[in-house]
Amino acid sequence: MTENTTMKNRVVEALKDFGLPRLIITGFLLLLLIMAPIVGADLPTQISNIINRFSWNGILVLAMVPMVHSGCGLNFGLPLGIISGLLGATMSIEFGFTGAFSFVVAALIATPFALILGVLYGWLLNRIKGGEMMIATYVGFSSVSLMCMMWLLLPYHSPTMVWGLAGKGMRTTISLEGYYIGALADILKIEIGNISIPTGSILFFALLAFAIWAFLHTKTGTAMTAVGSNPAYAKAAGINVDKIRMLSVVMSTWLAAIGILVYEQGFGFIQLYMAPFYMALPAVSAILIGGASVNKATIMNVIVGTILFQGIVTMTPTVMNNMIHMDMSEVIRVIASMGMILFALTRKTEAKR
Amino acid sequence: MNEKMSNFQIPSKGGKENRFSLSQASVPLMFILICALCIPIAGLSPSYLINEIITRMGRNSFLILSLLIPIMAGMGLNFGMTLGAMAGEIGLILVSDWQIVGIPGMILAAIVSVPISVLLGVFCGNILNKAKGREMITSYIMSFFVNGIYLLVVLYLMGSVIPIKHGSIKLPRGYGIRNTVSLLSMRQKLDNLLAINVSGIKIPVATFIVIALLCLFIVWFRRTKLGQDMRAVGQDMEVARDAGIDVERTRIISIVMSTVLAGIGMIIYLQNMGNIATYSSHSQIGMFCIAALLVGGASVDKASIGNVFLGVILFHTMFIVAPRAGAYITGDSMIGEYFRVFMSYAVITIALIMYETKKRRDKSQTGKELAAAQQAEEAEAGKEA
Amino acid sequence: MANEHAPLLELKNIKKNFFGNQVLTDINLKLEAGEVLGLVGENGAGKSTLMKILFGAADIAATGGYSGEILLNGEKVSFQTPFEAIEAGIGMVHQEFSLIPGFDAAENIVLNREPKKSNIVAEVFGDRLDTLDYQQIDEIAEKSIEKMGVSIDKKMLISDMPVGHKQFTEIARELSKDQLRLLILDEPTAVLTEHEAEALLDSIRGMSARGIAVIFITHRLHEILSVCSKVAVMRDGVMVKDVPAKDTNVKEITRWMVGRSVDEDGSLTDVRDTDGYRTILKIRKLWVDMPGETVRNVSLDIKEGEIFGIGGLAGQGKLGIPNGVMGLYEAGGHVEFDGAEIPLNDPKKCLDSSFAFVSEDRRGVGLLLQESLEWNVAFPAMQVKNEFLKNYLGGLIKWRDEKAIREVTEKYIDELQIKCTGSRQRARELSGGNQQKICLAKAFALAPRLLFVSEPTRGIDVGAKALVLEALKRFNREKGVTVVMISSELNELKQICDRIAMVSGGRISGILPANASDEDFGALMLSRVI
Amino acid sequence: MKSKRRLLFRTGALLLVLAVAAVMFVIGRGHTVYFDNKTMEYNGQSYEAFYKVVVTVDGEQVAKLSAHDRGMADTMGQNFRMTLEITDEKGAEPRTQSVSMPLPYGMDGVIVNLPALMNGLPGDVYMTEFVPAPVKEEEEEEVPGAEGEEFELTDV
Repeated sequence: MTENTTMKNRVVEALKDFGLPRLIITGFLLLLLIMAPIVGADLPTQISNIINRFSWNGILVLAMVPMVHSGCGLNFGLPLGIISGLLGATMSIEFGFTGAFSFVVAALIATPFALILGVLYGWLLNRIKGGEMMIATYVGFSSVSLMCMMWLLLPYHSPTMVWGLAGKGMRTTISLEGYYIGALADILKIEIGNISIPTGSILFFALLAFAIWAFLHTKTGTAMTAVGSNPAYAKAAGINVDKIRMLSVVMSTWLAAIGILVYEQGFGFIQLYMAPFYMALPAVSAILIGGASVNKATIMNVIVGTILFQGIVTMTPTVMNNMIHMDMSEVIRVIASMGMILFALTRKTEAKR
Repeated sequence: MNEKMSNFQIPSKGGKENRFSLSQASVPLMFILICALCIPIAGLSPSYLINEIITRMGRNSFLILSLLIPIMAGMGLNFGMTLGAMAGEIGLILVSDWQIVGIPGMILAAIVSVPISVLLGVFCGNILNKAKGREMITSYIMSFFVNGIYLLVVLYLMGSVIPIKHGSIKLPRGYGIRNTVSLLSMRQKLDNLLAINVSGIKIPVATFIVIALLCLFIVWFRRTKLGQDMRAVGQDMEVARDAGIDVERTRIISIVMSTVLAGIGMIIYLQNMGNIATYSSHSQIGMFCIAALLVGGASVDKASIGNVFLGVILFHTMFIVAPRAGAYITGDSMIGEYFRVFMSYAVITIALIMYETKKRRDKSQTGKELAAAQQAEEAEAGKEA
Repeated sequence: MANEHAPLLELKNIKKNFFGNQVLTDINLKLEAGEVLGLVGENGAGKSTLMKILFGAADIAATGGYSGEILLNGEKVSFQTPFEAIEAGIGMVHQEFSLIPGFDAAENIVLNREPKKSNIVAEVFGDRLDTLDYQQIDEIAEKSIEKMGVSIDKKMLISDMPVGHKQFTEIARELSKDQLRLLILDEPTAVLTEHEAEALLDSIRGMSARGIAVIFITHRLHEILSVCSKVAVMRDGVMVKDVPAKDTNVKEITRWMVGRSVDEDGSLTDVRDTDGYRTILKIRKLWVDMPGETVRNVSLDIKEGEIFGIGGLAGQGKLGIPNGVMGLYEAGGHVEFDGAEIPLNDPKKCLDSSFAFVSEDRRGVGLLLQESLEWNVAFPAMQVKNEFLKNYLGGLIKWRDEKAIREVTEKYIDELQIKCTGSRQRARELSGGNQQKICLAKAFALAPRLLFVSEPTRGIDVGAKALVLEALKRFNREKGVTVVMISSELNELKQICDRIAMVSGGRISGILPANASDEDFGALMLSRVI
Repeated sequence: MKSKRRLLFRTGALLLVLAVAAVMFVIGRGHTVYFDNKTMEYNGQSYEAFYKVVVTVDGEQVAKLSAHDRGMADTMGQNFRMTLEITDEKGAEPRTQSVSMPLPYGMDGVIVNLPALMNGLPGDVYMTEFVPAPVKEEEEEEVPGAEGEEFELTDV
């Protein structure tokens, strides 16, 4: 076969891989961008919204990558990592750290939790190869609901966090005013008119993204990709499959922990109790929208996906409202993201089970 | 294919048998323990407790029974039963707008819900056929996806496209349904029908009769050709296909049946509740039903009518006493609330883990037996040499 | 029933080719009612393909059908699906069972042919809601079991059955079909105990007495001679012999099976006498638990620098040996390489002591189908030998050296003449032959001292075959690498090996120099077949 | 043949279901009946409110109305039957009388003017539709997220 024919095949295949839902979603966002000025929504604000939300959520989406690479599938167990992040955040405040520094401490405290939980979680997933995703989901759920009790029972005392009257039991949302609100975002923040760019957060994301990208180019990273692509091959090449999978799970969990901290410093609040419950789903659909599949994902998928997803989340309400005076954003978001996940799940994936 | 067989193997050897059945019984035992601990602490009057349990049995059994058929067809726990629940709700909303009340209202609602359920069921079934081996996570995501569509219909189309007359149901903005729709006109109409009162304990006879009928149907259904085919498909798709059974169709039918039953179940559930929480009634129902079924000792690939009733009793006893007990111990009623939610999720998690590990154990088991045989063989071969 | 005088089954010069290479040429065969035909031949001789054609297997139609005629009672037939064949009264019992584990024997016997009672619900929702008639099910099972003449418990669950009874359940299922006129048994005795096998032979006799014709495929020649009225021998897709059983014997049949047709002769080249060489690999009392390829108590000495062949029929355990040594399947015993003990069940250790293995399961184990050729070739070397890596921070960071990887890949691409669009192409886009070459390249890149090659020519076209074998030979001669090649095709073993061991019943039945006669090899091959 | 028979059964079943649905529509229709014990003017003639009326609907007393009162009852079905125990003047002997009337399908709420009814005026006179006064409510009910972001601990 000659070059150009294969090129054509490539293009065709690429389009097939891209998939209809993804096309629709991308098209939809473009439509929104075009409509925005027409219906009189202020485009710059929109764009700066997207950028900001990207800086909040980017790392949570990035947390999907390692586990997808090692063939553990989409990490529906994200809440587990988020919880370790929350523990770090709350403890750092409890121990009386303030300002941007409390962010560093939070990250430091969160890390050991993330590692321990990650190891347990990885050990579990290694015992149930093939059924990862469903069990991951429910591990996440049970851990969240367990923590709900913990938030009431753990001996926290910092008046900013516990209920005023009872003097014990955490509040559902805790303001980060005076703590690490904007800890990253305000670094080198750029303000032009009504566009504000949280340079710090974006740089931080870039840093971690680069770290992952680099890791995947090392010997171990290569092994991880191979394990995800074909465990039998990896085993025959002398790789300890379980160890690699474990590593990937730990990485994902830690990224989730850091991710939630970054989310909070942008959002300005810590949300406890049931808040982490469904946080996995937007992250999952985001990376899928970005072009990932159940066992393949790149940094590019993360960036594109997060932008597209957050774009839809932020644009639909305003644009829709201005167009037809109906706020259908909720519905559209759910249908789009869930549809995307469904599509990914129904794709044939080689070298599974 | 051998591997596939071993997945579904019903263990033959005595030892294995025991371990197997023990792991099956472990969850119910755990719950019996929890209940035994909590009941005295909660300090509820027995009559109140029994009353509650009876009510909840009437309320939930039908829904939970709807889960049995997909398990029979080897499609695991049907998290997509939520689809049926939504269909049921739509039926009820329309009927209460038409001002059809009482039991006729329920029947009409059921009739309305069935075509919707069938439609959703067929859709869901087809998707699941594309995601073989991932049925559960897919049906779980499916429930969210369809929930989105449900929102679209109930929140935007109802009142604007689908005529809704009454302001008591419609949102003030002129379209969309209110957060709660009152079902006062059919509240507990079924439960009160020929209800009898045994020393302060109300027994909703009519409801139980309906549930009994469904049980009979399921027993009968197992003995039909379709039932047989489903069991075959559930245990080994390839073999079933070789034998000429239309695997895909059979699987779809099982999901459709489950969805329809779930729809009717939801109507029974809501008539007891007396109002519809339009946007949340269904969101948790699937999870709670599945948890209850598993508490009854069912597993992902094996469930019986017995499991359903044992499950309802144990799970809901826990559900009733947990908050009181929690409040008593910690002085904070929320603890118990969270505790029971945690238990529901934990149970499902444990059941899923046990199912997956069992698969793998059966495999390694066969491996070990072979190895042992060879060792002996090798030993005696050694003697020969 | 077109006419009474026509034979029950008649095959007229059946031809079949898979993607250009002829697997069946001019097969002719007659079979009268009640006749028992013993069909023998090496693996890949075309037995199963012929049976597939007869039984209307889907993949035949999918690969362009066949040419020639099949006559059933004088009527020309051509089955598109097995169901049509069954309709016409042909039954087949495959090697792997197709039974529902949770059903009892009776339920399996009537699977999807259950007798039913209609009811009102069925009138509305269709036949599938008819209730089953369990009494009749039992009767049918009862009948077919006694028809078979071997008693099995019709109420026992398949999952609780010994493997032999599963086999009988399948046979009973075929017998329960009233229209059955011709029964094909594909190596039915392989899983049976001595005494079960006897029972089966009796029931075959019973069937033929009842006028059912039987085609009996097996490697146990004495069984054939004891039960068959007629023996047909296939080799390389040709029906080489078709004689009455009474005027032949085991030795003769063996010769017909393995004896190579003239044109392939002369392929025998420089066979070296390796007795002088020093032993580099000692295998002692090796057992391997590889499903379908169990190895029992094997001891071998491999000499340094030789090409050692391991042959034998499928399922006899030859594949188990390399897989066991390389630690891909659970194994026990002792392996000693160059004086050092090699721990079993640990692939890493084997690779570290510079073994390499080209698996028979190319797509499953051999390749990363979604990855580039570069990855496929370089990955093991990278992981095992730390090659193609750039070290930073004093080896703290081992960075993938894309350039080196590309170079080595391209080197092998032209060395092995791999047809591809470039080193970046995905492995799954290559043809079987070229994929096999990639597997070799992967192994070569490890620069091993001992190379296991398992079924290197399975499912690849003739041209590629020659190239692969040539490459192996060159690798051995130039680099002095010891090669252990496992193959079910005696011919190709003889083409490049110095010594060849025959595996039979999971054991080494004997080792001969490659230039020994086919009869001797054949004898060893079949000596202790299970 | 068989398929024809099958078709027959199916259509039969379908019709049956539809029939049931239709019946439900009729017998299940719910109304709220309001009875006014108020003086009514009808072409020049005025019908005085009774001193006291006790309304009983299937066995249970639903309202006790003195003059100018209004009572209500929920009913199911197309026909409404009630028993009235009317006292014309203070101290007079109450007379019991049971009346039944067909309710118009279209109306959800029906006002029955008892004096008019008792004096045998035509249906469209004593029966008028009850139109609930449109209540002004400002608060726009906010609608929860589909993924149940705020997860409330539902009871089951």
